[in-house]
Amino acid sequence: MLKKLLLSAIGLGVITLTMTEPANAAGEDTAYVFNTLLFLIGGFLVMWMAAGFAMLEAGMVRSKSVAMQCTKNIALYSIAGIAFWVLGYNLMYDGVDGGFFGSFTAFSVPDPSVDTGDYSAASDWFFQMVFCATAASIVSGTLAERIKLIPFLIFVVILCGIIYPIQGAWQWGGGFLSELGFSDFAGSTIVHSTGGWAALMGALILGSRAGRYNEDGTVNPMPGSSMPLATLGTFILWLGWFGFNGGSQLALGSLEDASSVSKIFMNTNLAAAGGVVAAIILSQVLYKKVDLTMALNGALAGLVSITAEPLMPSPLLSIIIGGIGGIIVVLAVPMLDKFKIDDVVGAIPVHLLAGIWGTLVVPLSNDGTSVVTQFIGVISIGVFVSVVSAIVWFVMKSTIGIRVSEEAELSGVDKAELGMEAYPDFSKS
Amino acid sequence: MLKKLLLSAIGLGVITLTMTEPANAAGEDTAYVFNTLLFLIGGFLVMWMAAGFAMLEAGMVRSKSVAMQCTKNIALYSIAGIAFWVLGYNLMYDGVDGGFFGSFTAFSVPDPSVDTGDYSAASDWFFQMVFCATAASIVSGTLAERIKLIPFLIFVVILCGIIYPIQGAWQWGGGFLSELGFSDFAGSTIVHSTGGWAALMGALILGSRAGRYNEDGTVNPMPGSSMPLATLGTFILWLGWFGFNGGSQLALGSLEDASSVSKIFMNTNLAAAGGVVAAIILSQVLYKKVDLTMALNGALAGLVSITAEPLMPSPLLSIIIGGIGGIIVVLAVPMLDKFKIDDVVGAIPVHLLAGIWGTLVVPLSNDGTSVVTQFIGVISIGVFVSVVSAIVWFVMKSTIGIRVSEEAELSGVDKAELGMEAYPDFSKS
Amino acid sequence: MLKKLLLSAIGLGVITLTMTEPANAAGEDTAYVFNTLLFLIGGFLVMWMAAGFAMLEAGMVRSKSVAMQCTKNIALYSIAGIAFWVLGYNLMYDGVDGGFFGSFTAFSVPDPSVDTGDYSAASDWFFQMVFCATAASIVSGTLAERIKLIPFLIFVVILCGIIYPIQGAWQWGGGFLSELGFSDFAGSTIVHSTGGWAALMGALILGSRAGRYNEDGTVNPMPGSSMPLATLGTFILWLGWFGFNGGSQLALGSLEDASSVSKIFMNTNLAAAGGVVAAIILSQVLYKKVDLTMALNGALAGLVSITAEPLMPSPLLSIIIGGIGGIIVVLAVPMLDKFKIDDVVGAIPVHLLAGIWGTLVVPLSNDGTSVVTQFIGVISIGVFVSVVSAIVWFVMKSTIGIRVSEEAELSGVDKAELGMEAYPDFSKS
Amino acid sequence: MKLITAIIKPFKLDDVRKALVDLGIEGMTVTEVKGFGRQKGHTEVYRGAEYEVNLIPKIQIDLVVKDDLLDSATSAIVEAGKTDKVGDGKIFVSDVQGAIRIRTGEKDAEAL
Amino acid sequence: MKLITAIIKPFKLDDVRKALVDLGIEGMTVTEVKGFGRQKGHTEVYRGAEYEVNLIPKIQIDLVVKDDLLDSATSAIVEAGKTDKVGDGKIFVSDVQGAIRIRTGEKDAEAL
Amino acid sequence: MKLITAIIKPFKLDDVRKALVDLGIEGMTVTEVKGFGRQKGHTEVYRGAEYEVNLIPKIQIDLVVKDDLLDSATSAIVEAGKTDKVGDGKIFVSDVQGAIRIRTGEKDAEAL
Ligand SMILES: Nc1ncnc2c1ncn2[C@@H]1O[C@H](COP(=O)(O)OP(=O)(O)O)[C@@H](O)[C@H]1O
Ligand SMILES: Nc1ncnc2c1ncn2[C@@H]1O[C@H](COP(=O)(O)OP(=O)(O)O)[C@@H](O)[C@H]1O
Ligand SMILES: Nc1ncnc2c1ncn2[C@@H]1O[C@H](COP(=O)(O)OP(=O)(O)O)[C@@H](O)[C@H]1O
Repeated sequence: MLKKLLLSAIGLGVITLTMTEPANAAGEDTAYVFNTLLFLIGGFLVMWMAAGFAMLEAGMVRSKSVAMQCTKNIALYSIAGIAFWVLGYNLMYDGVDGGFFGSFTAFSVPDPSVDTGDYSAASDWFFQMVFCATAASIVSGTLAERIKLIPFLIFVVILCGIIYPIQGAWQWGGGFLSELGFSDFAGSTIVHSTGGWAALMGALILGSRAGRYNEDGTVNPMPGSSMPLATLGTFILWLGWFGFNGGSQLALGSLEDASSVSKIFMNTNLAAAGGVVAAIILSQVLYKKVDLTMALNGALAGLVSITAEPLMPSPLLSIIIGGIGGIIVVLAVPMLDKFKIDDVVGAIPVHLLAGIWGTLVVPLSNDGTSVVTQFIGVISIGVFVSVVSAIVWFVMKSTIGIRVSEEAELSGVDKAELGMEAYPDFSKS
Repeated sequence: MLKKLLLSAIGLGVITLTMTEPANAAGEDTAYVFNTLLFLIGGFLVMWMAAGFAMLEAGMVRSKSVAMQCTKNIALYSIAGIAFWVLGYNLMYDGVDGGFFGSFTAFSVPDPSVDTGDYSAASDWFFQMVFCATAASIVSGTLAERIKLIPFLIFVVILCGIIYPIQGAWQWGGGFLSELGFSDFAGSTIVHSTGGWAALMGALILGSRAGRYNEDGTVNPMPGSSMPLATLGTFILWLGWFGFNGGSQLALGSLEDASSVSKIFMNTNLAAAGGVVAAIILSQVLYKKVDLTMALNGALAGLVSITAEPLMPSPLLSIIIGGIGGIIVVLAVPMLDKFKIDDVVGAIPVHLLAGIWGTLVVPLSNDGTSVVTQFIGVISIGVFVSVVSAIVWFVMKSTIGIRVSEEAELSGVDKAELGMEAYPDFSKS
Repeated sequence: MLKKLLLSAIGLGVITLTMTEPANAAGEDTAYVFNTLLFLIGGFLVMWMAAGFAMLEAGMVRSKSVAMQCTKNIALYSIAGIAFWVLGYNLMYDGVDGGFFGSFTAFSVPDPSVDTGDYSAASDWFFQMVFCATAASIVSGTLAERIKLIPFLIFVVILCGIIYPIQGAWQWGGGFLSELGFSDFAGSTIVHSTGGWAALMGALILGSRAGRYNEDGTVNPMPGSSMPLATLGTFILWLGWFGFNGGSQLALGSLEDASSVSKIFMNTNLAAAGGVVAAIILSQVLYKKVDLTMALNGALAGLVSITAEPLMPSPLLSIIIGGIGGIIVVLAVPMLDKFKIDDVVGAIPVHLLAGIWGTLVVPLSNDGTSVVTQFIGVISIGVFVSVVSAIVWFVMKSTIGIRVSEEAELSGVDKAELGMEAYPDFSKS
Repeated sequence: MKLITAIIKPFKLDDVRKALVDLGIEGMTVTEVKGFGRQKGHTEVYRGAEYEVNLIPKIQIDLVVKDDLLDSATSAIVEAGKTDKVGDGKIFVSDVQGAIRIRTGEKDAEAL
Repeated sequence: MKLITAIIKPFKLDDVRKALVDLGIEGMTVTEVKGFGRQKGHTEVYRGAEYEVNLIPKIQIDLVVKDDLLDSATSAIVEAGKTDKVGDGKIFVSDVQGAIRIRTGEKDAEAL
Repeated sequence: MKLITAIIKPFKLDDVRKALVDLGIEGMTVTEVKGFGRQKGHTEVYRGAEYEVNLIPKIQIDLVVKDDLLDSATSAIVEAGKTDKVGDGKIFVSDVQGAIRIRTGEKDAEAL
């Protein structure tokens, strides 16, 4: 079975050569345990990102939509797990062979008694599954406060069962992109941009929140209900990202792998820090005020930017890559508003734009890659995800409908769709 | 010393046979470090569940009881640690020998210099202690908003120092239940039902919150103060459960153990996902609305359900076991209200009922067990914990009193008992 | 390169002797991976403490200052990472040789391809960096609600780039204190007191919040805005502390090291529990009420107290050391108010006073140390940090100013400095 | 028309509301307020510092009624809101000159 | 001088405020309230238990105006606040005897 | 009896309350409100979008007093509530026809 290891093999050249030997040195079983442990630790850290998205989104929507946002996040993480097991995993990894998708065999993961590879199959499944869930989380933030619950969840099923695994197969499943030499270490494009494209299509087809844009082109800010929850969510995501990027080394059982994971931790942290600092400085310069939500988005943009290649850059380059991610966010957030694209939490700048940036900048530090190939990867995945997502959104829009009524939206989706309030004890509109 | 390993030995048959050899293969010291590391990682994840309970309960009580709920949770986790060290650990594990309890020697944990077993004694203590604390956390949610602080903390001392360790000795200490062939991998019965029985007895003896039930049998909902905190708490618990179930493999230092832990992660996640999805669908069907609190309870019920046997079921069976857990919750929550049992956070459906369900369903995937034995385990522990808990609650009720005055309850236990407010800046009743 | 290992070597005597052999036993590469993994796990747990401080502080300030507190915390963690990389790490560890500071070479961390030590250089950098960030977090809480953002961030740059590394070099870098035989296992003095001294100087020079103290010497309590966030923050810190203290063993790859890390986990937990229980009992005795914020501070004081020596004490001694930490907090919080030192979150009692206590009590369990040497360490670091901090605060006060206008303070720093509200949907002053 | 403003203990809201509904009153407006009165706040301790709690959470009910309902409405509030403990609150009555129902433009008595 | 008290739907606040500003009104005070009225609450289910939601979030606007602005102000509120659905709210008018601007001590008409 | 309604800056609440207590006033009711007035909101930027903040947090104090206390009470409020900056707020005075103490049923002057 080809896994993400294949990608590493292509991407990392020299280091790969020594990859199996140290495993021997440390003992094959020991390496197996270490590798498995890396997947498990990385996996639970990325799982924890689901809580991060939930808190970030709960903090960034108005209080009348908070319970819905919580509902969506716990539901989407659950659905992602089931959909990726029913269909996604095999579609992504089973017999892709340089092609466009794997097998449509339902019910993934081979019998665990055949665990004879470099790590436990179940640990790999767990690790890959949480990545898939991450892509779905991205969509939920952008479309908050106006989308109906059921159509959103249907989209999650399709995204996690079909869209994500197919494009993932192209690269991490050993499909045509990986054969072309595309490189996306931990998924700037495969996870983050994918979520971002799906969100963008949703935002375009769903439309903006009622009252969000005035006829004169000005914007009515709709401040998030809880800055501490948004901050908590960002810190959770930051923490989870050590698993996201570090775990994507896919091996821990040798001196080289352990060192690589360590460097990834360091670069990941510095890129996020660069994103925060850049966003703070730029928002101070542009608006004469530091904007906390921009700093939070900046951290995430820094993280997304370094995700395509967290290992090879020097620390300084990591700070710069992340810092530019932070700048992208500060500039792109009001830009989207210009186009009346209503992205409630800033997921499109953070995940889509910084994801593209991170993918294109890989060749700066990774000799085995080229801007052209990176571009091909970005475009092919972008087109595929956008087109399929748009079709799914359109079909649902013209059948079951994807948007709550204006009255429901004004009184809040929490009351209208869930019949509850997130903070029932506090008087508020 | 007999530990939980004994249980595994009985429960897991084939796999156990190979358990020591791989340890040799990987080097004995290496296996020792791996096993210890599993306890430490599992332990800190389960410790983190204390925060999960705190947030879940803070979110599910009305704002006038939030500070008290936080106080109880930090206090109970602290007391659990001390009580389990003073008395609990030795009572549970030291010289049970097929009997009913261990030694009453105070001050647990042998001299660490004699760490010659398969793992560090202190790491095992830490891991077992956080399980004990979990049982105590369960009680605090059910009895919220009306119980006095001090009697509650006294109950925690007795639960963690005596009740929990004694019944735990029956199985995990190598007592009579383990000799009978009872199987409870990570504690559906031993941890969750135990907490649930103690909570149920408390709820019966303490009575419902003032104004909770009308004379005509209808219920006055008392919505939780913060849905995002309840959601956060649930995600924390979900994350912690990987340590709860995964760590209960009790060994990591071999290929087989690492694979088993991985399968446990996968099954645990799928069961929780099944619980969420089932609860969402059923609440949509029954009430025409998705109820977020039911989805959250559903996740936990799924987790409790798979806890008795997270290793052997196939992924599909895990989803089903967890899903039925979710269904149990949605049906049992209003049922308890019928009986005027006021369980503020739904701990009885989640921990007691789903715990029983999970224990009884073990034989479906684990050949070495039988429904009869499982039933004996459920009943014997249930009777013991219920009777002793009821006595403790009764004695306290008729001496120091366990319930705040009605006036105190109406103005809120935060103000009445702690003299503070959880959210002093927000105007509210 | 001398690292914290040197300190352990001095401090731990016997155990050190066996330190390299087990590594051989388990295989050198294996030990390398284990040690690196300890740094990574410990590192991400300590990184998570940044979120803990953010939540604790967000919960302990009034709602009109919450967004600012979040901003400061995400910014300071980012800046700490960059400053420690630009300057701090080499200043602390590179060529200290028994002296007073390392090299002023910018841009730390050697080429990772030379990872030939006992662990990956990058993992060590990551682990040391998060300690440095912790010291900065401590300052932010004390000075909340009145300090200007930019001067605070400038102080963080200096603290993390210069002050912290220099005093750290004296001990952990192998400088004069380590040669004297000073012992501070995980940083009661080096991290916590350092942060505490810097905070104390800031508090003295900045002055108290407007309206905090009346002319008759009485205090106007300014209750924290969210008890559940403060509780969450405390639980996060408690969790992170397992990484803080456990990781400071600096090695995991042998039976002895794994056992030591386990004992550290156990002692750390018991000390925190002791702090909570002592604070609860004492606040009940003194005020006839349990004070949740004191219980939370008590947990942290217990943790700080055991940080100087979490390995050698018996469990009972750990409980006592932590418990006295809890008592110190309950007594010191009103004491500081007597002196009109306005410490918003109690960071000075928790980190400075309990840090001193923890450092001085080391000789009780660690034979290789003496009270005199411990005292020298406490004093020399205290004087250095205080003097340099005071100078920095003074210079900023008399140039750019460090305090917001009274009007800004009254309407809240969130509105005045950030132009936003933390909870815009809730009506409040 | 009269405006009745009642300040009551928060947990009495539901009882008072029901008593008014039983009288046939079809509308009222409720506000969360804090009250200062004879029910002197008590002394609390927070982080070791004593302080007086002066403002106590109360609920204010405003209802505009036709003159003939005034007495029965105030009696109903007194009846339902009473706990016989200090701090039960006050009722104030004042004149209202006009009322309009926004939806229909109906005026005065019709608007209630 | 008259006190106009308008109880409106929360999402209409901005429209009503703008309509009043267009009239030249320079001050008003806004309170978050909950309303009970003909717009009967609906039945909700929470954790399997049905219950009536009686109190619905509303916004109360208080503004004191000179007598000559009374009619235009109430009309403006009716105009801007109307959705033609039940629950649009009420306007109450009552007499105010005096006003003072705290900053300057100006009285009555000057104070507005 | 008169109803004095004062709208003040939030941080002045304690000073105003103390000033009134010094006068011998034994009761008042406090509400958190938002005010629109001459103190024009300022422009803020949130996520790159400029907007006007129109509604500014204020505190409303309602107190019913016997007629003879009216002047001293309003003076006390002006005195204690003044910062001389725009937005200090307003005092409105109106007639109250009756008062009842819920606990005892006492009426009018006795009820205060
Ligand atoms: N003169 C007053 N004007 C306005 N509100 C008042 C006045 N006196 C009392 N109140 C309100 O009534 C509440 C109850 O009054 P209090 O004097 O405490 O008790 P009681 O009504 O039982 O004598 C107060 O908390 C306050 O909100
Ligand atoms: N008699 C009344 N006194 C005070 N407030 C009232 C009264 N009647 C209605 N209200 C307020 O007006 C709001 C709208 O009234 P309602 O009867 O629901 O609808 P409508 O005004 O469309 O007839 C209510 O929610 C309540 O806040
Ligand atoms: N006509 C009015 N009716 C009701 N409230 C008013 C009126 N004018 C002002 N207010 C209240 O008084 C507050 C202060 O008024 P403003 O005009 O800003 O300042 P100043 O009172 O210093 O002139 C406003 O925020 C508003 O709450």
